[in-house]
Amino acid sequence: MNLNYEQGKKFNIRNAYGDALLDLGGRYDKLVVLDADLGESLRTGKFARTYPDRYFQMSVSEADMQCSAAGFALEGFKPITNTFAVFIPRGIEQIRQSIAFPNLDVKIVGSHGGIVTGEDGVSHQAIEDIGMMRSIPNMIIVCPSDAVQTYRATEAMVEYEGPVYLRLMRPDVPVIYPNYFDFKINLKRGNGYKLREYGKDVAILSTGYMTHLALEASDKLNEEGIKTEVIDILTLKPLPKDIILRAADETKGIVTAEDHNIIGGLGSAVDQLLLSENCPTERRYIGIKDTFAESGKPEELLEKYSMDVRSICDRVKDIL
Amino acid sequence: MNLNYEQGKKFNIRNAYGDALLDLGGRYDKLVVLDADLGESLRTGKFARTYPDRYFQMSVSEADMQCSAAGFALEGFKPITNTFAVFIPRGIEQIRQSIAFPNLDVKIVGSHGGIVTGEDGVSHQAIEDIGMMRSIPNMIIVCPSDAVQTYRATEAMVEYEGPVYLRLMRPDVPVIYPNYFDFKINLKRGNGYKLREYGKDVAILSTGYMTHLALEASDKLNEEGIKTEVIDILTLKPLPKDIILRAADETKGIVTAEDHNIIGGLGSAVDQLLLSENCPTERRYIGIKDTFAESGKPEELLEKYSMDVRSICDRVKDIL
Amino acid sequence: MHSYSVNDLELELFATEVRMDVIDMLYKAGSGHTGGSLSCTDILVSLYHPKHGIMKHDPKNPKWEERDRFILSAGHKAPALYAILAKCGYFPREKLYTLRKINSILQGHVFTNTPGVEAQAGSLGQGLSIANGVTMALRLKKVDSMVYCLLGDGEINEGQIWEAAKNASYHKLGNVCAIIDHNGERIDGITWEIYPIRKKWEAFGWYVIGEEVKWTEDRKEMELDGHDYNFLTNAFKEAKERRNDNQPTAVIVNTIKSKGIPMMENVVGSHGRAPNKIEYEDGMRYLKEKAEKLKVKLYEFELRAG
Amino acid sequence: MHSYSVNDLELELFATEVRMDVIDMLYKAGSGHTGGSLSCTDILVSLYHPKHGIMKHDPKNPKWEERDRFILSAGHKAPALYAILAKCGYFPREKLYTLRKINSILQGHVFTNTPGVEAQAGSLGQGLSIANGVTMALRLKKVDSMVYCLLGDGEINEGQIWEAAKNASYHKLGNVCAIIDHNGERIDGITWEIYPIRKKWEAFGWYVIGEEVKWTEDRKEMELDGHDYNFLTNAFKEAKERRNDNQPTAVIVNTIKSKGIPMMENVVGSHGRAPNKIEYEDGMRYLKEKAEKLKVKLYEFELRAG
Ligand SMILES: Cc1ncc(C[n+]2csc(CCOP(=O)(O)OP(=O)(O)O)c2C)c(N)n1
Ligand SMILES: Cc1ncc(C[n+]2csc(CCOP(=O)(O)OP(=O)(O)O)c2C)c(N)n1
Ligand SMILES: [Mg+2]
Ligand SMILES: [Mg+2]
Repeated sequence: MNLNYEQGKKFNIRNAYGDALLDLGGRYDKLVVLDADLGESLRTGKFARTYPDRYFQMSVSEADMQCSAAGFALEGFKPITNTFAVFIPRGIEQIRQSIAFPNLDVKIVGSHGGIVTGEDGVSHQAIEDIGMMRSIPNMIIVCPSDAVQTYRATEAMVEYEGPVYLRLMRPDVPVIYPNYFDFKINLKRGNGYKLREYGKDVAILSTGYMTHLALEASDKLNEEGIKTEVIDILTLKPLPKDIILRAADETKGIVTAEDHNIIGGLGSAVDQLLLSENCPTERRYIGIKDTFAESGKPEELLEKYSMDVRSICDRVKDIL
Repeated sequence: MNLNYEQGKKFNIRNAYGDALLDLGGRYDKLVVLDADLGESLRTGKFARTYPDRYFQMSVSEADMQCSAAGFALEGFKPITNTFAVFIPRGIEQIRQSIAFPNLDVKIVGSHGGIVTGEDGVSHQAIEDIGMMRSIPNMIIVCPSDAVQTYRATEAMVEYEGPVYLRLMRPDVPVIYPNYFDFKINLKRGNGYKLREYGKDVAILSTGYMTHLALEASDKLNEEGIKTEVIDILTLKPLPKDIILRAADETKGIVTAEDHNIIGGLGSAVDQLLLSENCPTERRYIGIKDTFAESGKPEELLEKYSMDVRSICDRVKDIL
Repeated sequence: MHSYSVNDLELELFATEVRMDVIDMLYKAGSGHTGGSLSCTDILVSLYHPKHGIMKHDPKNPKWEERDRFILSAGHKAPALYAILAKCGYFPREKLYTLRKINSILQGHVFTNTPGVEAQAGSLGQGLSIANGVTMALRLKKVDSMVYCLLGDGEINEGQIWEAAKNASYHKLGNVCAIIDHNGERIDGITWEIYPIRKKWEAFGWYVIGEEVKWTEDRKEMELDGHDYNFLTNAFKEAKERRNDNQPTAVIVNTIKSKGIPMMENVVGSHGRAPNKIEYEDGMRYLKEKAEKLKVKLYEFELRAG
Repeated sequence: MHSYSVNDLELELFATEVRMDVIDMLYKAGSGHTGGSLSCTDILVSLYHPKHGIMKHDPKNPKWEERDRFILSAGHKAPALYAILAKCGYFPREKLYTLRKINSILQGHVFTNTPGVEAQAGSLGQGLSIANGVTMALRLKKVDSMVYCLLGDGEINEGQIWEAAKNASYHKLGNVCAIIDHNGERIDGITWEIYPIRKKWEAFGWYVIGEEVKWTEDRKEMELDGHDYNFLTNAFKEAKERRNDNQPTAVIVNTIKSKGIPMMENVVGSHGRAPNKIEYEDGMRYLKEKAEKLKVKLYEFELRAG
């Protein structure tokens, strides 16, 4: 389907997810959607109204929802479960045992990832979800950064056969990618996109909410004469190996930027890739530093927890 | 208390844990023990019979057990929850929200870590528990490798104020440490112990079940003229920084050995430490390689999944 | 309206003022959960009211060992608890306007950094297990206090609630009183899936007070026990009196979501947001008028008594 | 003993042979769960028996779309299911002796790599949710098959069971039949904490057949419905007949742990281990004698029918 998200303008990626669900509902008659009383936030409404037979309200029974999805998959359906990212661990043992181990075709969507969830506070700010999911074999992890990519990632996720975790976020973010952009998403191999290439001083690897901040930082640094490249990491598992290793090779160092604990997420994953491929480089981390945040506006939190544009710039400068 | 575990002989570390519990029950009148119908396996029986008022059978209600422990801690008690490591994620969102976030003095014990759980099969083989727990702020992770260390680690865990995860395993393992060994455990700083120092070719960092295999490997390699050192990592979070960085500095490379997914566990943690401290080195990994294993005897599984003594030797040789 | 006592009037005036604070702080915060905060206000007032509340507690000494404990399990109802704690004197009233702001002692969902808050919550379904742990601890300490725990009706969809229900009765936790705020709504709809409520708690071994009045379109026209101080006070008293009977007590309380903002009452969709300007003004006007009337009535009572 | 029909004799002989296989494979594996495998054997036989079993299934076509599904939720009872699947012809009988061994199709807890196994299990409390998902899927596919799901009585301590119970009745999953193997024991003790069982399922909206007979010391002397093919067959039939009534059915079945090894019957502690040599021999002797007697009786019946 042709998309129509105005580039540069802010848009909620959950709406793009909801749009994609609706579209995919028409294309896959085996697609079913399960909710745990957060359908409003997850934008499952359009699908639910259009395909009421394939929509299931499980209420707040996250563990049950994940296993019922497994049941659907056993019968050849493509179930998608929906809740906040912070409540994914509510059923993560079930995800591990009943979905990942038998490698079932279940898609798990967690919205409100990261501290940018904001005012609701720590209980709603997922900063461990990626770390937990990465520990589980067979699990693909996708973390889009704008509406266009979210739409295409949702398509790719549904097309793929096997367990996938899709992480979304609460706030609006600018539309980064052109609507016609061809992502060539391959969830078996991993996907990253070079969005800036001012030069080879430092590479910024960003994901999700942080990507548009990384772009801002990169532009700002460029004005100061510091030449960075920005690679948007769509799949945290598997990582897009080649583009990362090349960046490590060609630049003086890598800054990873994620709205997640620096333990377990993109930062950790990149480190392990670099060392296991014998390609070490200077490293800096943007992310929440193994601590719990608090309530507040996303921008205020990002500043207080050193995850804002200025912090990205500072970490880049650390390397140089 | 003086210990009396015959060095070199095989002994079940869960018995040492049970012994320590009994002893600590006498020293801490605020210590309470919660079980989820696995008391037999966790060796809580001696404590339960001696302090029946402070023993609570929660049956298979792991999520409830973790939160009830939080309730005890709110009232100034030191609760210890017990289940298999693989069922820790059954309450991990509760651990995150109700224990780690308010930083409560709850101890979480998971036995039957790793694929050496053996015959029960994948559903009982915890290979993600450490990765998941490491993602959570405020969580200390302790993974002892023999009976003496288990006893002392249990003491240290109970003495410490705050959330701790203690990971145990099913099979008997040789008693490695002398009974009088002074571990000087400091859970805030991290603890590792150099058990062999044949030379500076390669450092093997091992934890839990793998430590006695690492020692065997080191001895064997020594016979072949390859000089390794073996460092037993007791705390996976925080890592004992200095001893690891020194090893990276002084040797040609590091092999980590753990009975856990190589994603998220010791291997990942060491990589992130090495890069964040700008101390990269050649790296190899022993662990389960992001896949699920199967039923079988521990030794057979270790061989099939390349985690046996020979595999450790091979990885060391890779580096040289 | 049924006939009023002075106690009722004092409770109602207190609750009306609490509701104004709740609306005010939510409106100023710009986000938060209006529906559930206002449905449970009268419940909390019946527990905490300085004169008529059922709970033993001391705002000057929040950690007083002999206090009754209150565990808010449905942590999104935080504004109601905050407003009441402030009114009781646990912390200065101005703090209410820091709700959900950075560096605040008032987090979006309850956290233990707020004076008077016993436990964190926000992820549904955990509070009753915590309440059980607290109660088992109190028993070991030989402190004979009550532990009240407030649950949402949507919240009892969580299986953990039933683990806790089972363990409370198995461990004979007579000091536990679970209160189910049955407003008949959760976020995406009506709580049809959890009926029958009373039979479930009975089957899990609890002594149950009250019975659910199933959600209907005209719920807001009904006089419900969850806004009746007589019912609430007697229920919480009865639970307290039964505390040494080795059986936990569940109180099912029928309420109206967003009670106090006529435009938002009983409206599915009013769950997880702050009132908008019109709703805010509507609610404030309504509550102010109500408070004035109550004050007049109280004055009349005093005159008569005087 | 009550009076027997040929059907009963055939079922009992089949079950006796299954028990021998169970004991044999457990003994040879050296580990595994004897207690629960033997308490549920008659249940599984009543479902799977090629001639008298209630389930539609086809060992030659394990994925036959119209088959009734059986989901073993208490995955540690795997040996009973394996022995029956082998006897039905899903895979060669020799495979039984690979139980729990490396590279085997018979994992320690059920997994989908075994022909005839519908879903994995091992971590308690998940199977009923899976069964619900399967049933909702079948409804969409317009396949009117039954989905039987076997739960342990200790297992229903898991809150997830009650989430699933609630969602099964809320979603009107009449094709779901949950079977609770009430042997009265879990690992560390007696399942006192889950009583009353029947009332709980009723309160969660289920149609319930059977009622728990609470555990007693002399349970092994009792004639329990869980080892009575009449009761079992009728119950599963009734559940099937009610499948379009929009209400799930729970069958509470009273059983004896380790049934078939007299030395281990009703002994707490016999849960999670293989029989030792003495128990093995005792059990095999007992079962062989029983099988012989049953064969004689069957022969007599045939003669009479002549
Ligand atoms: C585990 C979990 N899942 C989902 C949510 C999101 N959530 C917040 S409130 C709510 C509805 C709760 O309904 P109810 O308990 O009836 O509360 P009330 O009507 O009093 O607001 C949901 C689903 C949550 N906070 N926790
Ligand atoms: C989530 C989980 N917790 C704990 C266990 C360990 N465990 C295996 S069987 C069992 C007892 C189950 O009792 P019951 O359901 O009554 O089974 P049965 O008596 O039929 O063997 C336990 C606690 C498990 N398998 N899964
Ligand atoms: Mg409600
Ligand atoms: Mg049982």
